[in-house]
Amino acid sequence: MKEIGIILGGPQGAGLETSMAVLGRALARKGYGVIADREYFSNITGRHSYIHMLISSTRLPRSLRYPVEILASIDAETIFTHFDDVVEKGVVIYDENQLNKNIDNIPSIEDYTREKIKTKLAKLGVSPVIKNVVDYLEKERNIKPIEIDFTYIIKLLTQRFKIDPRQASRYVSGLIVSAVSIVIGLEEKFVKYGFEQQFRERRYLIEHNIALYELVNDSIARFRNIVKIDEPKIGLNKLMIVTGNDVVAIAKIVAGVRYQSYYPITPAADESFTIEKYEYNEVNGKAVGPIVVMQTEDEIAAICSAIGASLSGSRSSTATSGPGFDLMVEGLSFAGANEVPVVITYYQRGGPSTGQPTRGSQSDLMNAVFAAHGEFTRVVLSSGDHVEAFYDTIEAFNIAEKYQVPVIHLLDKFLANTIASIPVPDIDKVRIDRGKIVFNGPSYKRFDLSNLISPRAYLGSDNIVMWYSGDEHDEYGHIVEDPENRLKMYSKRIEKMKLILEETPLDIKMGIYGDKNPDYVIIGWGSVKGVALDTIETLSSKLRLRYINMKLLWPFPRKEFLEIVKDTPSERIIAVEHSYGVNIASLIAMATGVTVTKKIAKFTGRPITLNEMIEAVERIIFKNERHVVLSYGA
Amino acid sequence: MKEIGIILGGPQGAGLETSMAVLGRALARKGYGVIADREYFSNITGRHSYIHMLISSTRLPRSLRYPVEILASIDAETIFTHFDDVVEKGVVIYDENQLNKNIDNIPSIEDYTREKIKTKLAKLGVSPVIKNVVDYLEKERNIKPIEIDFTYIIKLLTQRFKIDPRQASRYVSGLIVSAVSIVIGLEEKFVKYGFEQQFRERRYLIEHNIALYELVNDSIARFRNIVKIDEPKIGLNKLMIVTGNDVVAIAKIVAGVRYQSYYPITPAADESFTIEKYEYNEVNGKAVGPIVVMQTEDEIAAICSAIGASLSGSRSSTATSGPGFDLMVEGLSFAGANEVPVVITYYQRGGPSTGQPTRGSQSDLMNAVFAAHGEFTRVVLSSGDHVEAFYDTIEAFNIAEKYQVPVIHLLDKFLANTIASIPVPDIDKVRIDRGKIVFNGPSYKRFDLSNLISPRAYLGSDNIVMWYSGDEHDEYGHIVEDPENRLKMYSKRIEKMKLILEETPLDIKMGIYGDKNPDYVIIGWGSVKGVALDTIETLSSKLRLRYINMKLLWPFPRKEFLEIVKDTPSERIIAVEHSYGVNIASLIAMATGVTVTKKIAKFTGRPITLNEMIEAVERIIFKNERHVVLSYGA
Amino acid sequence: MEHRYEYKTSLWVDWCPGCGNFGILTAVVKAFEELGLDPSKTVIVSGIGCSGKIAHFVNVNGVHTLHGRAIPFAMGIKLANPELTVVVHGGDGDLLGIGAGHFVALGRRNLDIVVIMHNNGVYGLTKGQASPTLPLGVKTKALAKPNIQQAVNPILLALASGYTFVARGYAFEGTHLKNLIKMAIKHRGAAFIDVLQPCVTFNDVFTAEFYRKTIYKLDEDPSWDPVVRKPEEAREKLLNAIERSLEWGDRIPIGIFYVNEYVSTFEERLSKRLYRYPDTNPSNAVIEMNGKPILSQQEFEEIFKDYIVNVEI
Amino acid sequence: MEHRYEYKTSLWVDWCPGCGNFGILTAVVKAFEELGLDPSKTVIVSGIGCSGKIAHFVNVNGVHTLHGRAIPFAMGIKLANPELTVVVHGGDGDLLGIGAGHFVALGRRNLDIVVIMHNNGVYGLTKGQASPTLPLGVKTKALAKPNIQQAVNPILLALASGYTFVARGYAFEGTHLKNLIKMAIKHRGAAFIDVLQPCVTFNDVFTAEFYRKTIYKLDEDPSWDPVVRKPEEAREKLLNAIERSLEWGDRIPIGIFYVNEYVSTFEERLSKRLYRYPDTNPSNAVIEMNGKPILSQQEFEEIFKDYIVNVEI
Ligand SMILES: Cc1ncc(C[n+]2csc(CCOP(=O)(O)OP(=O)(O)O)c2C)c(N)n1
Ligand SMILES: Cc1ncc(C[n+]2csc(CCOP(=O)(O)OP(=O)(O)O)c2C)c(N)n1
Ligand code: SF4
Ligand code: SF4
Ligand SMILES: [Mg+2]
Ligand SMILES: [Mg+2]
Repeated sequence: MKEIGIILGGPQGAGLETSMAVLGRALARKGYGVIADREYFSNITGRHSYIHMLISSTRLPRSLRYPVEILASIDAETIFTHFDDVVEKGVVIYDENQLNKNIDNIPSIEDYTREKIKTKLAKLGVSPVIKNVVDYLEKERNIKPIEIDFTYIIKLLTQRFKIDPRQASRYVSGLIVSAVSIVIGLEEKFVKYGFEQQFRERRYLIEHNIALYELVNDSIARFRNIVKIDEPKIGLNKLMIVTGNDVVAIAKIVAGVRYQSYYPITPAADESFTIEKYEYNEVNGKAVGPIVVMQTEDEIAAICSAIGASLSGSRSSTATSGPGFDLMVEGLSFAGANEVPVVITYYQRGGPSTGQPTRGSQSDLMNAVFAAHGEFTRVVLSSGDHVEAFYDTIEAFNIAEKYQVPVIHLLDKFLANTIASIPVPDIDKVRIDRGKIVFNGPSYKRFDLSNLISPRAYLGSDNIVMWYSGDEHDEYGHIVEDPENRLKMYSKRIEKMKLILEETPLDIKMGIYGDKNPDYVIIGWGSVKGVALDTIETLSSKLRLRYINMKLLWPFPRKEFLEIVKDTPSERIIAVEHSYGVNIASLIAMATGVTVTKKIAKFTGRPITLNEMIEAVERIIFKNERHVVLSYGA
Repeated sequence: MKEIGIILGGPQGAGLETSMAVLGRALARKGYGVIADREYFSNITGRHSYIHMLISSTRLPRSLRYPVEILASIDAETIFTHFDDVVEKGVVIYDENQLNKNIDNIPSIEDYTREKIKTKLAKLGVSPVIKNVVDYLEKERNIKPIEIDFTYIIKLLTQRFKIDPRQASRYVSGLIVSAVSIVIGLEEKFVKYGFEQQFRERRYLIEHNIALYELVNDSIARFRNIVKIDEPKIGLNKLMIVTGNDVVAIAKIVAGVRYQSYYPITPAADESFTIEKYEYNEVNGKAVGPIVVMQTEDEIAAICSAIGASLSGSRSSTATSGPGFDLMVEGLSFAGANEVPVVITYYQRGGPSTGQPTRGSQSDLMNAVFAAHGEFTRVVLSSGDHVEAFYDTIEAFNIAEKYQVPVIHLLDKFLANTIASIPVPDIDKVRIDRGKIVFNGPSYKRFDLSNLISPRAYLGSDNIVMWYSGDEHDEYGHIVEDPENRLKMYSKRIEKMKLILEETPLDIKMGIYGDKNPDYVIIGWGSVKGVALDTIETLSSKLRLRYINMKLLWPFPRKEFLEIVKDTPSERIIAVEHSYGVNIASLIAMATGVTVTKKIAKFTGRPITLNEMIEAVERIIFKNERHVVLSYGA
Repeated sequence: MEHRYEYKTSLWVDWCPGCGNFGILTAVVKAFEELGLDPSKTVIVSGIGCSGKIAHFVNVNGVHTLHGRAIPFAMGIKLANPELTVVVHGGDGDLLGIGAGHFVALGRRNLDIVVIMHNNGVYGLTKGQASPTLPLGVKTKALAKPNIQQAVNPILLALASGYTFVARGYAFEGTHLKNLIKMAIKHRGAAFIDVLQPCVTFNDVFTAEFYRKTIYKLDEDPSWDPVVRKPEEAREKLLNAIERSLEWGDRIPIGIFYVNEYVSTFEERLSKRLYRYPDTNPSNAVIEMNGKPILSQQEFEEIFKDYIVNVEI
Repeated sequence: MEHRYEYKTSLWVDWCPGCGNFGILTAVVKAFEELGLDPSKTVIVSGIGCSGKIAHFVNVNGVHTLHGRAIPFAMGIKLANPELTVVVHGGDGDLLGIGAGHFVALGRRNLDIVVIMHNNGVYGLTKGQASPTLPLGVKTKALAKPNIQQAVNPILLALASGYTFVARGYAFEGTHLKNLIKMAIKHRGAAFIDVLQPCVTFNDVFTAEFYRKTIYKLDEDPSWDPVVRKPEEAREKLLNAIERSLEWGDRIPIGIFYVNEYVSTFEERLSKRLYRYPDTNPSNAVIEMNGKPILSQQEFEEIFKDYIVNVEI
């Protein structure tokens, strides 16, 4: 097959993340494109988690879709949860020891979900026991059951290597990787490569897992190539395999971040850990770093210390998600008032409040753009995929320093936790712009009014003394309440927005894809990009569609936006977002006067998949629906 | 005269607030209408502060205007700052001991302001010494100088009553009240009444101040009635004299607030002190209270404890301004996620950051409407004046409890610190609606999905146990991540907005004033109301104008708004706001698609006065300007 | 005969097998049971973290709040209805990291609530970062590098902040912990229990094995009397408690460090100035009659007479 | 010859006449002068309050931040440029009310900055509400009712939090205070000075007259030695300091309570794990060359090789 969709499922803590990483690297090694979303509960051990993956032999995939060809399950819950997601002629891989498991005896399933599944099975006339479900799949759906005796295989392994039986569970992830590889026909050497990369620091695990692969192979050799993936023809000889968190961390290092603060929060914290991993590096005798990565006592301290570090002259940033951003709002307004370049990487997750801490959303657009009292310039930039996230991260710092403003880089959990194969970034394309910096003498005015951008000096610059104040201030930074000074200083800070809009190149403002004379224009931002592009491509035979990937969300690039949609009546514009309100439409209305009335929304915390997106677009275009709410996915 | 404008100025700490209160009560006692704005620095002692007042014999005034008839100054800085604000034939009252004061010898003037004034005086050919300025006013502007020997008069007083000379300064406020009263012809008995009310608890001060009045009278008797105010003909036999803070506090007590939390912040804290003053009252054997007024350790604790109190069944609220609200945002999103009725009284002041802590603004509209991650229903309600603030405060609690949502009552510093004479509120018009409350048995579901509004029980209700969680939850309040439950619960919370829009009466949504077939429609909200109404009235002879006072800012009453402006082309709509962006226009664009392109903005921290507003409207209508930025006032 | 309640909900407890939180849950349930607390008059207020989920597992009212903010939520709940028994559960990150300001403030108020801290040395739910109680230089398995911040001493901080009942328990000393919880609930004033809680998934340093070797019970020493029995003793007992609080490492004391019932509770202070409080309180005070305020026009004018001017005509 | 700086700005100081802040300002200026601090290498980071304005009155870099947040701002400034002398000024409300969490966290880090607290018992700039250091039951003239919260003991809290230099000064003991400030600046690690500061406008209880009668200097007692002279002494000296910190009322000690230079500073801990830090640090590390990143394509791929897969063709 050209492309294969897979779900790997099991309890949280069983090592699915490892499976994802191993499989991703193994596939990339052979030259496949891979994308994989990770779904998990806000829980450390035991709740149902799964990887939803797409492998392509012809391209670097950018969206996921249902149904999948392979459902590989570690536990019974996975089968109950996903049995309906497998395509006809697909396969289901499972542990034969689970066959008698009744859904009522699985405590980790939420009551709500259990009832839902039971109702569904009852309607199909299937009793909620694994063997019946598997039977049903085989008979009614033509899905091949691949039964493995997990217990037996792992026992063989632990015996062979004298592994402490309490460690047995850590091999499940390798077992599932092996099974999938066999089924899709990925050769052993690639799987081995995956294990080697993953367990670089614990070599014995490589050996064990390779042995495990062989045991699995012995057990299910007859299913080799049963859902075979075609030979790869992508033609890249190097791939990067990264999560969104990783790619942003790497980009920050390239950008020259030297102070990163954080308070642990899903799905942002991993970014900081990756930076910390590279806090100091040397290559060709060149020092990259040191980077101070600081775990603060809360998000207030995270933003305030990042601002402080910026004042000292460091490229400085922090990373958080909704609840943490809420706590940073007062600090943000300080940065605005004091023209401090600082980058806040904001990974949206399901809100409000603690919400769905490990699920995705794009429901914080308005918060990013409007939270904080008083008016001032901030920049809100979003990225549509891993590649964009790389370059945008660097651009965020450039904009922050060039215009001396806080920049919010608005990402989300989907990107953060999705692993993707991307081309290696082109460092030659990267520019570093630190803005106007001065080192001149004693009569320095930090907030010189003669220009919208006052030359910046750092705290500690020789022979310079300066003041900052959250209070309204004069050119020196001293508190002044005079109304005329207020008028000038307040206006200066806000009017930078015009400058930013004038000087920012179009490709930072938005990406434009698809047909130049479209019947319909789809508008989205952030994580919607991949699925939107696949949708317009898939539908291109019957519809001329264009996708606008909005990147500069604030200040909103009104002029360019109007230019692009000028020939498209507003009833032919469709906005799509992972939210209830599809709030980009509101922002567009506010900034441009264009009223978008067609909307596609999804707010279950799960990503929009290609199948539903295609259907939604068709419903809007052919069935005249205005508002389609999606909800596919467990 | 029918109306008289007055400025009373002097250093912070000299007692001008007392002067304002005494004069206000004295004038009301005789039946005049009064309004007075208080302008002061973020400083405890020494910086320039002033009261800008309007007295009317024919109505309860609702806006201020320049120039004024009387400038009464305690110090030289007042003269330098306001000499230009006095109308021809007006008077300037000053202390003769200040005559030789040069502006360069007044350290409390900010450098920026000093230079500005010096330039202005230099252009007029006046050297920056008080006596020259007074001379200039008399000769070139026909303004009557009224010279008083403050030192001498107070010496007489302290001698007569054997007052400790260190206490002398506290009599300056009475001196200035006396002088103004004499000049406008307010009889002694009314002034006496003012002193009596003010110093109820320190009777000796009444005696001293009456004696002081007589001493001042002896000194300037020849100026009695020199700017005489006409006899009052308003016809109300009772007036309330209140600041905005007071009127909201009183309304909260009437509404039944029983828990009010706060962290001290200008200009919100005084509201809490007034509530505290009335924390327990008994009348006709009826208990009003007790009210727990809690000074918390920060604003986070303020909002969280207010939510807690609400869960226990108390009508509960907190009051703050921008910096404090920023810190409440995470708590707000918890209230949204858990459908908690709580009222946040949000007094806007100059931002961003600490900004202008004692100055006014309306620049936090977008923050109030959009801050917080995730989507949920909140209500944002604003009030145009003291009377509205009273009824809206009560309505805020009703809406909060009826729909189980957080309500933000968006006010500002202008209202908070302005003292106004208003009719006594009509308690018969007040309704208390606590919403759906249940006390039923054990299988209680706090978040019952069968209706948009789930019946509420309080923590502590007999035989009921319930759960709340900031995580997405099921009907019982237990964490659930199931996507289908998510879809229902998330939608339920947001869809209350429709209900609110359907059920809220028009007069809570907006006030509509002026001509029914207007040439132009002016749109504003909050503190713009008074000056807008006076503007349309003043211009009514030449222009048919209508003013829409937007009250329900969120959810935005789209339908009614569109209905009202349906015959007005958008070029004939003018929005006005104390901000840079005139952000109500953005909200309107977003919610209704109507693009307002004419704007009047003021963001110096000082209120829009009638003279500038009239000029601005005329410039827009007759000179085709689109954007007028106002800046009058020191 | 007394009504018996079921103090556990039927929800699946999704902590890692072996987690110390199970011990705490059992002790809480047992303590509530033995005290015969009425579930509808009892509230668990918890923060965010593995620990915070406990609110869902106990069958009394549960308010699972925001990270770090359980104390202020609890404060509002308790002040509005002083009749309720309010127990706060939070992680060490929750109470002493992001929530440290509230932790200190509660001590100053001596409000009658109980704070139970699940002290596992890590940020559990976010996967094992160092929490404020992890000592300097310790490297647990989830940490890439040894901890760079010193530990805060929870007992010392509680004593310094003014808590009037300060104790330490251990998650797997069930009866001992249950008794501490009962005493803390019965105590009038702000009570704090630092519960040592093994996190089997992320903290491989402060394990059950470690604690088995190091903990000892304060009350095994018959001369240890942490209770202030007359006001003059307060200073000395506080100093004793502080001295003991410094013990850590080889020997870790559990039990009661300090109890002082001579400090007025916040409710008492309030009731001195707020007439009728706590009997009449925000949760039960009448505020309306038939949809109207309780005040008539005339009563309104009477109460707020200071703001009303009768025009002299 | 040494260059002499002017350490006061020309701005009008807008505190109330007689305010203790004037004494603090004078002592700070004098201390900076005597230490010959380079204004461009010195930063005052202040919170919001009357106290916070001091940043504008001293002619060194001034960062007048947010209410309660001076410490985290200072932390970022110092970590990014460890060469700077960083002095935090905050009110008692600022540091121990809204900012208490940061106050505790700084102790855990022992970062080399100085925190000077203007302790006036009130929220000055918001007009005299009770601050966290005002004792229970005290009614200052600005309060309608006696204070309902207990005071937090700043010295005890600092000691409990891990500050390694803890002292108290008095605003109008100029030379004494100046010397404390100098020592605190020279101290390696987190230093805290609680400065008793009369607020003439709102606090009529803790007045200059009150302090004149009650304060005494710790170093008048020759046996008082607050300095940890070998690591083993730390516990005992800490306990001594804690005991002294409980003194308040008739006799209020000023001077040094505790000094311990044996605790590693945060900068030292960082430099152990961050190669080249603090010499190369966030403020001076080279991050670009001619508008390009310092990494070439090849170097980039070398560093991040773990993320790069060479397709086996
Ligand atoms: C404002 C905010 N910041 C960060 C988080 C992410 N978060 C969830 S749990 C947790 C820490 C949990 O540690 P602890 O309080 O010690 O509880 P434990 O899980 O160890 O019981 C954090 C930081 C959050 N929910 N809210
Ligand atoms: C977030 C926030 N909340 C409240 C305020 C209002 N505020 C300004 S100064 C101040 C308190 C000042 O007290 P303190 O810190 O003791 O300083 P002092 O004025 O006494 O020197 C407060 C609460 C603020 N600026 N920001
Ligand atoms: S992560 Fe640790 S604290 Fe959390 S449930 Fe697992 S063992 Fe318990
Ligand atoms: S209010 Fe108090 S602290 Fe503030 S300046 Fe005046 S005297 Fe000083
Ligand atoms: Mg923990
Ligand atoms: Mg103070």
